[in-house]
Amino acid sequence: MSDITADMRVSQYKELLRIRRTEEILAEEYRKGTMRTPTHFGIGQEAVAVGVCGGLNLGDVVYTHHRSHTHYLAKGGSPFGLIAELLGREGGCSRGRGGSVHLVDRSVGFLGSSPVLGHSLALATGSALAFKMDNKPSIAVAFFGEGAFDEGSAWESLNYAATWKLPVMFVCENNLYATESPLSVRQPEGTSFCERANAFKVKSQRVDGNDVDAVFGSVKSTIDACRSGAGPVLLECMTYRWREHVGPLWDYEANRTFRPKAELESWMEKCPVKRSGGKLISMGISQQSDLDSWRADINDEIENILQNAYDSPWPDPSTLFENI
Amino acid sequence: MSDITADMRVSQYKELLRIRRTEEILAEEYRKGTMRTPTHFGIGQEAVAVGVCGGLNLGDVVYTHHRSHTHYLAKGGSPFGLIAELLGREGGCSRGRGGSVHLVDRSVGFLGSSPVLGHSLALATGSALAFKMDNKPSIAVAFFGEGAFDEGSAWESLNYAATWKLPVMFVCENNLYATESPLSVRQPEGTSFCERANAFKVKSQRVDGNDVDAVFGSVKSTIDACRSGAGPVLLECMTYRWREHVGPLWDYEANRTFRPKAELESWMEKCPVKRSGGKLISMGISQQSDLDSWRADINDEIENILQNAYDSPWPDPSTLFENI
Amino acid sequence: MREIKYSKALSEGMVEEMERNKDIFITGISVDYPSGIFGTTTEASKRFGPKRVFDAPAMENALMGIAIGAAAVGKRPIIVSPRADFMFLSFDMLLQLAAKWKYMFGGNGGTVPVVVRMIIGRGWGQGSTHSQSLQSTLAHFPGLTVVMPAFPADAKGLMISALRHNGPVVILEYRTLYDTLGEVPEDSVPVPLGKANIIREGSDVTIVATSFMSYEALHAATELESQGVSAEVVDLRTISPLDEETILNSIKKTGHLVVADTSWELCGVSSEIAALAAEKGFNFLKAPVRRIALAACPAPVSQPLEKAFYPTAATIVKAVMVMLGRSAGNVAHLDRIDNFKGPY
Amino acid sequence: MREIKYSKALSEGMVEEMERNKDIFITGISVDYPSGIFGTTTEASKRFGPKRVFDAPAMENALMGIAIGAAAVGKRPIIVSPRADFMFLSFDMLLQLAAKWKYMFGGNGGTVPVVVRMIIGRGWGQGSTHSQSLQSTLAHFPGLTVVMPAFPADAKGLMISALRHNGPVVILEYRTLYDTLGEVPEDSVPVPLGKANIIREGSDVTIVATSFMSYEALHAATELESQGVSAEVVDLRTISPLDEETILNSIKKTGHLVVADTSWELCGVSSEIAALAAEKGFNFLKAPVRRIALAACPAPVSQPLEKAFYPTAATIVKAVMVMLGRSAGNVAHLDRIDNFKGPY
Ligand SMILES: Cc1ncc(C[n+]2csc(CCOP(=O)(O)OP(=O)(O)O)c2C)c(N)n1
Ligand SMILES: Cc1ncc(C[n+]2csc(CCOP(=O)(O)OP(=O)(O)O)c2C)c(N)n1
Ligand SMILES: [Mg+2]
Ligand SMILES: [Mg+2]
Repeated sequence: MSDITADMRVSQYKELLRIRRTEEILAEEYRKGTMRTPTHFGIGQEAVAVGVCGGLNLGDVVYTHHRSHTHYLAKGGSPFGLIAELLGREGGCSRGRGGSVHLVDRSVGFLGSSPVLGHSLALATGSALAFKMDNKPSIAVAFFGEGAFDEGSAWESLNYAATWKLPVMFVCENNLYATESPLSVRQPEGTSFCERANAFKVKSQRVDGNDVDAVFGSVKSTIDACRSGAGPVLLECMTYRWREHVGPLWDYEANRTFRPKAELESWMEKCPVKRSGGKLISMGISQQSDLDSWRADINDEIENILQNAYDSPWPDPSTLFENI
Repeated sequence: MSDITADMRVSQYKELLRIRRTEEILAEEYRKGTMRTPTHFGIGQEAVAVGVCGGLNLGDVVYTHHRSHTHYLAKGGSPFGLIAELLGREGGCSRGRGGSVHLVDRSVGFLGSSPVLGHSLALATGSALAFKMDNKPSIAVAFFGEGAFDEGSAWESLNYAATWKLPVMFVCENNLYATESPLSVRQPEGTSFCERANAFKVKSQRVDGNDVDAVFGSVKSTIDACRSGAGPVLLECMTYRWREHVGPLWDYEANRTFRPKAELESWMEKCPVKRSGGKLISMGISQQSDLDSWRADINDEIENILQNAYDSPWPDPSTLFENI
Repeated sequence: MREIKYSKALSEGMVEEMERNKDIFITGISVDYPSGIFGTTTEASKRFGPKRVFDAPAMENALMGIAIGAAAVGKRPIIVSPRADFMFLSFDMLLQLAAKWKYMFGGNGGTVPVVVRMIIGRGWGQGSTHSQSLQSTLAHFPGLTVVMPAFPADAKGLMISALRHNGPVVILEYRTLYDTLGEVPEDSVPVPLGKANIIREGSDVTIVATSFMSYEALHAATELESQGVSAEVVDLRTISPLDEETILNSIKKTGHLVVADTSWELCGVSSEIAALAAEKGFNFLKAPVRRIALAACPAPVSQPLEKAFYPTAATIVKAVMVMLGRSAGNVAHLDRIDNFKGPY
Repeated sequence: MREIKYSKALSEGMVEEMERNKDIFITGISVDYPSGIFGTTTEASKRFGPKRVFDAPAMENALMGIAIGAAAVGKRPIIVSPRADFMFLSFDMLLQLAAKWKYMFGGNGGTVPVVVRMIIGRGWGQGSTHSQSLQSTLAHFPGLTVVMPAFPADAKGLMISALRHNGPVVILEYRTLYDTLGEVPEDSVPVPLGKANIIREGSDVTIVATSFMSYEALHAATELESQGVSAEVVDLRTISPLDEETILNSIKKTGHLVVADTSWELCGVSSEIAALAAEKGFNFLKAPVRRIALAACPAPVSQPLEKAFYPTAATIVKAVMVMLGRSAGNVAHLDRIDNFKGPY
């Protein structure tokens, strides 16, 4: 990990913080009812997006699932585009047609989110097939939750990618639950997704998904081979979702009991933003006052964008039939 | 294997021979064009059906795929019902509505064939779920080709069966090809289906699918545990199809070159019928003359049924709308 | 009669049949959550426990086959999908096995009485992949019974019939209906499959509607009455098999037909009813029929677009008035306040 | 003009476009076999090799998503399914991603120009799970273009248009058509998407037909002529978007409409065209319309049942004669000799 410079560490932290704060501000705003689109916050899981996207080139492409804001922002998607989209405005990244679960920003290689489990894996595999056919040095990345592994199509994609040795990275955010269903009702005891992937001849690594260094390191250690034809890779990133499955609430606000409070708290201790910031301080790269001032800047920036997004016009109903 | 009596050996051989001769006679008849239904012969693969069904109880149920005659007959399905079905007659097991790929004989626990890859695995898993819910001591068996493992639904079924520890046996007839596609264009190099199944927490065994003893032994060694709640089992039976994928022709008759002649010939040397008969002789249980006379009896019996099946009436068009 | 919610009516139908028939069980994503599919499975879950009401992984493809395999040996599974759209993944098993089972085995394979509940329709900006109404698609395939209860009594009664039917039945439930109230018998009274229901009598025009559009049609009929037009409203209830007789009798009476469906027009239910009129009710018709369906595009998320996308009572009123050669005037007051709340 | 087979015409369309556009590739089960999907992919395979024409495992679900993902970065995949029925497994990706892509990203996600070829229809006792015609199902969903070439010239021309179109296109090919002959331009002449074709002019009745039923309709028209009835035959060619104008103009001329489709009636194309007439052509109609479709049951295998199941030219002739208030007489001579050969 010695190849991470202090500057990189700082920008990773800022990125984590920016994404965290964007979602936190949106989660508050969501309570007002002005964002009429089912929204899945990735709060608590930011290190996966930042660690992975930090290892990608601009020519690399990303697909993701319903919990997509973190990946969109980390890949460089326009924050205004995201927020205006949640507000259903013409200025949204999908011009208000898509909502939270259908985001896109092609200018930065964020090729789309789709909320149907399994889609991101197949899409990324397809783009990787195209890259390979054209001898392009690009990689396609699929972000998804461990719930997608319940779907057969995920295994079809892995099998295909491995058969053709495609340059695709499957990045699983294993947050232990699909909606409110724990792994135990969905997989046999003792299941290891990495073991499964290995049996499908997809190289795999399990990493601490709340440690941006670890995720970034994992990407760095596998991406070159993947890019140059060694075949697909699975990164299983262990992480945890802080809020409810869809919507802004904390478990206690909605009287949710499907997971123990202590479990949530122990994962919140492993907050990826705090850990990254803590390292900056402990390594002597930054001081708490730096962190505080970045935070203030970021807050201002996002609040600003939010206000601008509200000012974006509504789509004109006469455009209903555009782009079919 | 010492628990196989001489009588059992004899009846296993007769069963292999009966199924072989039934299909061979049908394959000849098929050339006349009187069986207007896409038909997949299992000639060369009989030991799997006979070995597995020999280990089942009457209360156990079987589902299978398009290449289904061997399983239907081995489970005890009516030969007249099969032949009349191929001829499209009212006396067919599916009253002429189903054809070769939609066979059924509930009286013997043969609950159906379906020619869509993956179906048999899900169906058997579902029946096993029902058995478990009702504490019935029955097992459900899914026969399928290794091509079904290309389908995601197969992995969904394995995952589900293992999660709930269902009494289901997945019996894969790995005959190296799906239609004319070899394994190499469908799976990554070095793939082991048993390894995959293990990663899905399904216990697995790879067996010589052309050796009825081996298959039977495999079933015997796993079925009791499976029946009593230890969870699903995969038997990967290595075998080989002698004729074309669909239809009665030999490779040379259709100028097919997708597989080497030497490969076919080497598998024909491992003919499951011949091996079983040879053992009877070498073990001193039977003599060649016994084998010959059984063969003659079986031939007569099948020719007889064939003629009767031709006499079965055609379905009356006025019954078109029955049983929707 | 007492009034209960649509969600409670569905729950009662299931619970009462589950009491009668121990072979019924419920599975699907989240059926055992406290939220219990808009509260429809909570009581069953409480009463029958995890052996008969249990969660499933997101594996729509095999799960449908598993339900069919269970049904083939005597079970009556209820499969629930929180969004019908996910059931595209089940189409192979549903249409290739469940819909064909009885026929393709010539009756010798028995039947596979699976009940599939799918949630459809508008909600909280669901968007294109989370809102589709699949009745037209499913009804096209012989072998499936497809029902769309609009009112609590039908929700309970059709559920009971579905759970007693000897074959697969799909029940499509429109998301915004769960909280609606209506009179529902306390007893287990089945509503027959394949029978439409005249929910309002009238003489000038027939409005055939499905599911949520039946509410809009009633709403429209009230407005039309105030404008001097007597509308008969036929709630289709079952899409397949179609109750041709009830529809044709109504057209015979009114001579005018408007069809309002929750799916798209092209090869949709609205076209089907219009075609029926053109083929078997032609001589009754005094004017061209009118189809009212979703706008011919995927569902957008943004509110002003959603408003243009989904037809309402106002759409129906306008169509009727134009058909009768009159002007509809201002119908903006017909728009309901959309009080469906997210986050899902 | 030279005559070539339907299969050769499809092949030419693909090969010529593949020469023009190096981003086109073909994949799917068995596309690189010597048999080459009724010979339609053999030439492409020979000419462009395994880099652009390659086999795929049976993984219909993910494969469609893979094609879409390839299209999203500039490729134009052609996905071939040897039986449309298997594509139920692709419906999720096809209908949730391909059909919605352009719209749900507000145009900012570009387009995903995937061409999906599906083989449909009758053959050698295919039975219920191997013979279905999916046009009605697919056309219901906005965002997909659905075409059904019946004649070699359209096979080539629509293939060319599909491969130049900026969005997903499904091409449904009726199994028994591959060996039919017809005049086909040597040049790459696109046939426009969304345009029906009047393949025979007439004045007494309009027969709107799809795919193989267009042959039967022509056959019927010849017979009708000999009985003094002048039939106009409209080959629909594109199911979605529908060419309403051509159909309505023909109905305007003849006042009588028969629709003959290869899929089922309920929520099917035959209903769609009948509904169009009832809504927008009502004042032209002099008699009730008639829908001709598959019998309302799954496809049986046995020959006498198959014969009752599939409509033919004779069905059309009878429908027309009844519509015109005349007797059809004996039409048994219209039955073609079914010379399709197995084993598949
Ligand atoms: C095919 C399909 N089935 C069901 C759903 C409903 N659904 C939405 S999110 C979700 C849970 C997903 O869990 P996971 O993949 O682990 O992602 P997470 O929400 O935990 O980030 C489910 C089941 C879906 N979106 N798609
Ligand atoms: C879902 C699906 N896709 C494609 C097919 C077409 N198909 C019929 S048989 C076959 C090959 C099957 O190979 P395998 O499962 O190994 O069985 P085998 O024929 O070798 O016995 C294929 C691809 C099908 N039946 N179902
Ligand atoms: Mg998860
Ligand atoms: Mg095989």
